[in-house]
Amino acid sequence: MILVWLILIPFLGGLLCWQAERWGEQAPRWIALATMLFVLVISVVLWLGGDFSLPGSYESQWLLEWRVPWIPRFGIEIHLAMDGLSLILVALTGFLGTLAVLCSWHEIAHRVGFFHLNLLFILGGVVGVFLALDLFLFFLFWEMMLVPMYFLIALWGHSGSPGQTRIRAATRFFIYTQASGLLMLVAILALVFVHYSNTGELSFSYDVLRGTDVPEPLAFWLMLGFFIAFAVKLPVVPFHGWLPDAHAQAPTAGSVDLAGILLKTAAYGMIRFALPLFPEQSAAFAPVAMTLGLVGIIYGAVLACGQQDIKRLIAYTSISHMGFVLIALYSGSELAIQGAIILMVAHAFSSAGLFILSGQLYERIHTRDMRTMGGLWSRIPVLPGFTLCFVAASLGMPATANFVGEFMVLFGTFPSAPVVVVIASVGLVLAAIYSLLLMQRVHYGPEYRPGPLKGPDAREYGMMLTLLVLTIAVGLYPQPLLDTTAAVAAPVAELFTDASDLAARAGEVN
Amino acid sequence: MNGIPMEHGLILASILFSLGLAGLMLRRSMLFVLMSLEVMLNSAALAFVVGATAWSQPDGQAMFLLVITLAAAEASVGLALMIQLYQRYRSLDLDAASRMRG
Amino acid sequence: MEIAFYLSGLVAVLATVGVITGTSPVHAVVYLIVSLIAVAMVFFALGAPFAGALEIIVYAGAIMVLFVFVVMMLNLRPDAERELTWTHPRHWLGPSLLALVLLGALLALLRQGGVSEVIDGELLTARAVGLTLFGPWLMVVELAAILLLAALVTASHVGRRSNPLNRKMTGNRKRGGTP
Amino acid sequence: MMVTPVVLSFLFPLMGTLVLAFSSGRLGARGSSVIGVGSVGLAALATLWAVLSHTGDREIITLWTWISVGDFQPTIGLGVDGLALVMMAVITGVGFLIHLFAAWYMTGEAGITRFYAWMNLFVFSMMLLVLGDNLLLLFLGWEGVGLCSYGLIGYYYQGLDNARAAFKAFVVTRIGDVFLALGLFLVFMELGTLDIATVLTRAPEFWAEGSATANLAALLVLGGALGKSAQVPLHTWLPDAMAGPTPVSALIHAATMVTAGIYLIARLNGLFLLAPDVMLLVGVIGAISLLLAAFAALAQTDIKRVLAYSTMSQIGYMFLALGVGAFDAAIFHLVTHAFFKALLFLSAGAVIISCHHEQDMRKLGGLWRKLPVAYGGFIVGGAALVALPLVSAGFFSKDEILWQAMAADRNGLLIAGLLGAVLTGIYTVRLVLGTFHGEPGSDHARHPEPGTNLITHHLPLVVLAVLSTFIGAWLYPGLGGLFPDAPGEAVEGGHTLLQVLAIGAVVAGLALAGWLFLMRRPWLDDVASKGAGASLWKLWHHAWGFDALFDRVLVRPWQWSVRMLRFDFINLIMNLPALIARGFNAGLVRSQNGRTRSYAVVMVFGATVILLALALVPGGVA
Repeated sequence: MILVWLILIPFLGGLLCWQAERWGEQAPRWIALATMLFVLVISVVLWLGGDFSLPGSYESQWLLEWRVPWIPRFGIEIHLAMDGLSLILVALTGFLGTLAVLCSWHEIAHRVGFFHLNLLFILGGVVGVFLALDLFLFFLFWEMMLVPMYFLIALWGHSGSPGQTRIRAATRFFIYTQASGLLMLVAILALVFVHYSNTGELSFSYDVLRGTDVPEPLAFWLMLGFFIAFAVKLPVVPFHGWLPDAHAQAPTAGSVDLAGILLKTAAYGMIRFALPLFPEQSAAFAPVAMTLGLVGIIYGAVLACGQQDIKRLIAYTSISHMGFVLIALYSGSELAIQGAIILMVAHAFSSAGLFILSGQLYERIHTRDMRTMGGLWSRIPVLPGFTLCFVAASLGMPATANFVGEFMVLFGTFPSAPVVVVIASVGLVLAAIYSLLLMQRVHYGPEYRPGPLKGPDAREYGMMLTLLVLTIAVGLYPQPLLDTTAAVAAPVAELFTDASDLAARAGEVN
Repeated sequence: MNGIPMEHGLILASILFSLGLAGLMLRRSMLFVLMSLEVMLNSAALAFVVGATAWSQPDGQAMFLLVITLAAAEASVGLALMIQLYQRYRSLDLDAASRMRG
Repeated sequence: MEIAFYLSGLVAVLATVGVITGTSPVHAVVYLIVSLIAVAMVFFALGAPFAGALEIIVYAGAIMVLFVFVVMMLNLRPDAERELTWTHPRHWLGPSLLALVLLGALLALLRQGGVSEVIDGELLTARAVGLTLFGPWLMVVELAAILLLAALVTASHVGRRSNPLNRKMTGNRKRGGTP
Repeated sequence: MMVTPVVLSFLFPLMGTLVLAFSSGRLGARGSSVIGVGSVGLAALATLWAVLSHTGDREIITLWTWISVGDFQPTIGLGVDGLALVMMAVITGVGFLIHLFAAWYMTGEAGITRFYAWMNLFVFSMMLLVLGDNLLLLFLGWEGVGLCSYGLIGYYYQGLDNARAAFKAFVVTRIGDVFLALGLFLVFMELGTLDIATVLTRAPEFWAEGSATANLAALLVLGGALGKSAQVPLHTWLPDAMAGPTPVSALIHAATMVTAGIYLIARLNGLFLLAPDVMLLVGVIGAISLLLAAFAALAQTDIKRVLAYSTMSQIGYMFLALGVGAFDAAIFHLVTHAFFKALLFLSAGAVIISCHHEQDMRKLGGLWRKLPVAYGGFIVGGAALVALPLVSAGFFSKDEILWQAMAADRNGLLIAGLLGAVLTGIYTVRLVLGTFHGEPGSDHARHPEPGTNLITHHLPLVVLAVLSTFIGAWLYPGLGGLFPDAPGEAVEGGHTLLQVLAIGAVVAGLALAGWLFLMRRPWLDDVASKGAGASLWKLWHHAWGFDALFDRVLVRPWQWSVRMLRFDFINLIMNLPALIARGFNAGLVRSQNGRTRSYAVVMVFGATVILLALALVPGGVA
């Protein structure tokens, strides 16, 4: 029952904030903060309470499960389930949601209630995505995330250059994800109908659909449908066009959410749906996916160096980081998948940090153009120090979570794809280049405009400190995270091993 | 002569129909368009009656009666519209009233 | 009886051609009346006196009179010059070809179809028609009545001389609802 | 976590950094320098305690398992053995003296807290690097050191070229780090572990000597070492790294960071013994860097750049020693080099501060009477650098290296070493004469303000001077036991012949330099200013043009591609559907021309087509 509450709380909180606007501007903020903290507390309590033994043990692999028939005619049921991976990601959503509310405390002035409604609806949708197990329900939450994000960018964003208005960016974001969502819907329906034709039983449930044997050519296309839907959100290079625009024009809270959690829903989707539903095809598709990941790393890095807008630069770095995740997911090694999960969490922290910092910079110097920044180290007291730490994290400095994630990915993928790892390590050098470029252009160098600026207040300092402490903590002692997701990564890795020997056996047979 | 084969009747109806259709497309003045419309309706009615008498079924003629009522209703509305067209554009040329452009 | 059928058929076709190619509206209307009467003759030739009578009374009598009224009311001068400019083949070639193709298609369909009955002139009495009309077809007759009512309302409203829409449109020029 | 001296030794600098970093301005200049120097001092004491309580065999202290997934179990473990303790002694000992001197050097500078925070973080990372018994933990220290060198080189961040030098240093060393990372991946894949001890035991079992994987692994580790120790291919960052304050150059670019590469190869000697031709490559690279740097040092005008190239050359010697298998000799030279090069850098720092940040030799001169302590430091340091026989520490360690090279009958390397010794003599004499003798080149040099503070100025220089003499060499405990026996043991005779040769080279170098710079100075100047001489001088001045080469081959194409790709062309592909839609729209709009008759025609056309279809399709009507 807690799972339902986990999803309902953000939605109810959102409505409450919306109405609370009548009692003054501060009320929605406090309610939103309370809601997100509540979600965070619940997930942490669940985490401490739950034990994450391997699925081999007696009870099923889900820590918590809640199943109620919803549309019996089509076999659709509200089937929510939580295991190690979804628990961590829900906790991450709660945490980043709290951060998003905190960092937009002064930034959002007009229509505060409606802003928090949208924000909490996004978070509710995301929690739904992480918990939904019924394919139809998953798709419902997948689409539900988009609309409030569209409003967030369109109404509260700040327009970039005249050509690139925020409405255009929001629309581009919406069309990209909506079109790819459609592809996934087609794939889901096709899967269901194939299952129906095989067994005569109409059902959308995850476990049942995992068992359907789909005729070979069709299965590849279905897998592709799922992959493209998640590739657009991840973002993988050819489909990445929306991310920089969305980030450049989104308000800070929007960017934190977007980078922190929405990208992770795609990776989660791949681990939960794309790989297990079509193991053989995914194994066959792995080389292509890995090349896309590599292109993502290199291309993202090269473009990141060329950017003038600080948020666009950070957006492109996210593309580069997510390239690593893509490689890990398709490498089929348990170590790499665990690394990918850690990298997802680490990237959430470091990119959220960088976005919050760029938001704070925007509040002080009212621009995101790096050409008009420089020598801020002496002008702002503490912020540059934090920026340096998060820049170190984003370039994968050891003792930060990014390093643990990236190196576990590379260690895990090396045996199965050494050439991929060699090229990906070139990405490490490029990561150093764009991260230090960010630091160089913003904080070092001659002062563009003199005059001291005010330092961070308690709220900002607290946010930055917690993020930094978490990054270092996961960097030095990631074991708690690893234990919780061990039960998830092992079966996904085996998918590829038995898929490959399945393919091998199939190869001998015919 | 042992009666009129049915095809001839229907052929006559078809000829009248296509003539009406041609008129509909050719003429620019709304009056002529309405009139060719009447001719087409009439040819349809003719086909009904030919069918009725060929199979000696009274339904055909009943249908004929309905066709006529339809023709009457349509003619009256058409003419009313024509009057409005005339008042609006001072001429009956249909192309004048082309404000619904894409 | 066959001669009457073929003769009146021919007259009907010629009259219709006259309607289409006529330049002055009055001539066209008269041609149309002739064509309708010719068709009535065909009905009589086929042995459907009730249909023929109806055709003359309702079709030729009522509808065509309506046309004549409107033509007279709008006292349309034959816009000859516009029709003349319009004789350039480019205008009428396309649609007439299309009509011919349609005719060809209809005829081809007829030839395929298994219509082989022959009309040998026995009459179809009005009584039988009346019985069917008020028998199984009662509902249809009611509907036809409603249709006529609707047409009546529309025609009276749209055709009204001092149309409120119109007054607003021409309000600034001069009061009064002359057409 | 057991509070053993070893753990304390690297916790103190960490505490120092945290206190300084989070003080953010509350600590004044004095407060932060006290904490900065104090923490490294305590670390030095803890190391001393650790050295005294060391029982000889390798002791592992595991703090906690860092990551454990399947068989990937790297731990945060500290391996304490002779080598680690020697390195720790050098880092904390020399480090402490440098921190002390920095207190004097940095008086009046803004942001001392930030300086000491970075310096302490550097010492902490270096200690982790040296103590790490797990390759991943070593890598953690390895990258931490890179980050600190970035922070410290870019200390004067206002100047754009300082920041650019820091950026260059980090990126070039990062390239080396990537090679090391690939080495790690290979080692883990092949041997299944990252723990150094188990790697050294399993390597011979799994890999045959000279096998492809052994060579590849050794090569990758060498790549990492080259990056950090600034050897030939990845050395361009060291001269530019002089943009940082001089104590930084002393600590990072003389004593500790650049020696990390040597420590790594010495630690993984088992790996290199399995790949003999990679070992030879190490020697050859050492020789090449040795000569290249020596020639480059001849044509430098900035004191610190001369010392930078001299560092590169001395590290070339150490690589040469590693190449011939004399790991103990390499570490010995590493230790003595740390002492005398730190002394040289700090003396140079004293000169620079006294002459108001004047670093150009041509503008200095005639200072030997006014800055006696600095002059003394230069003389003793120079002697050790040149390896003045019997007196200086350099003689013992360099002679050992040359002897090992001769014993392993690598004559090519031996000749390079001897030539290097001659060149070292020449550029050292040029440096000392140019800086201290002759006429003062500028008014800064005419009336310098010598450092007077006894503790922070004189003490470090004097202590280092003492260490640079034979006492330093005597202090070094032989680490023979830890390493496989060097080639020297097997050969008896020939040592004295080698010593004669070495001394001859040194004396020849000094004599030649003295004759050139004292007697024939005008002749030398005009040769170096005309035709062939000038171009040679320019070539050496730019260190054989490596920088320009890398700039044209790597940096410029990269910048060009960044400019080209700024306009995200892959994104255009995704605009295709939009363009297609717009095309259709333009086409269809024309069909809506508003004329009813054309609509009628279209309708009839549709009807006819359907009718034709019905008519022509056989049996359509039936």
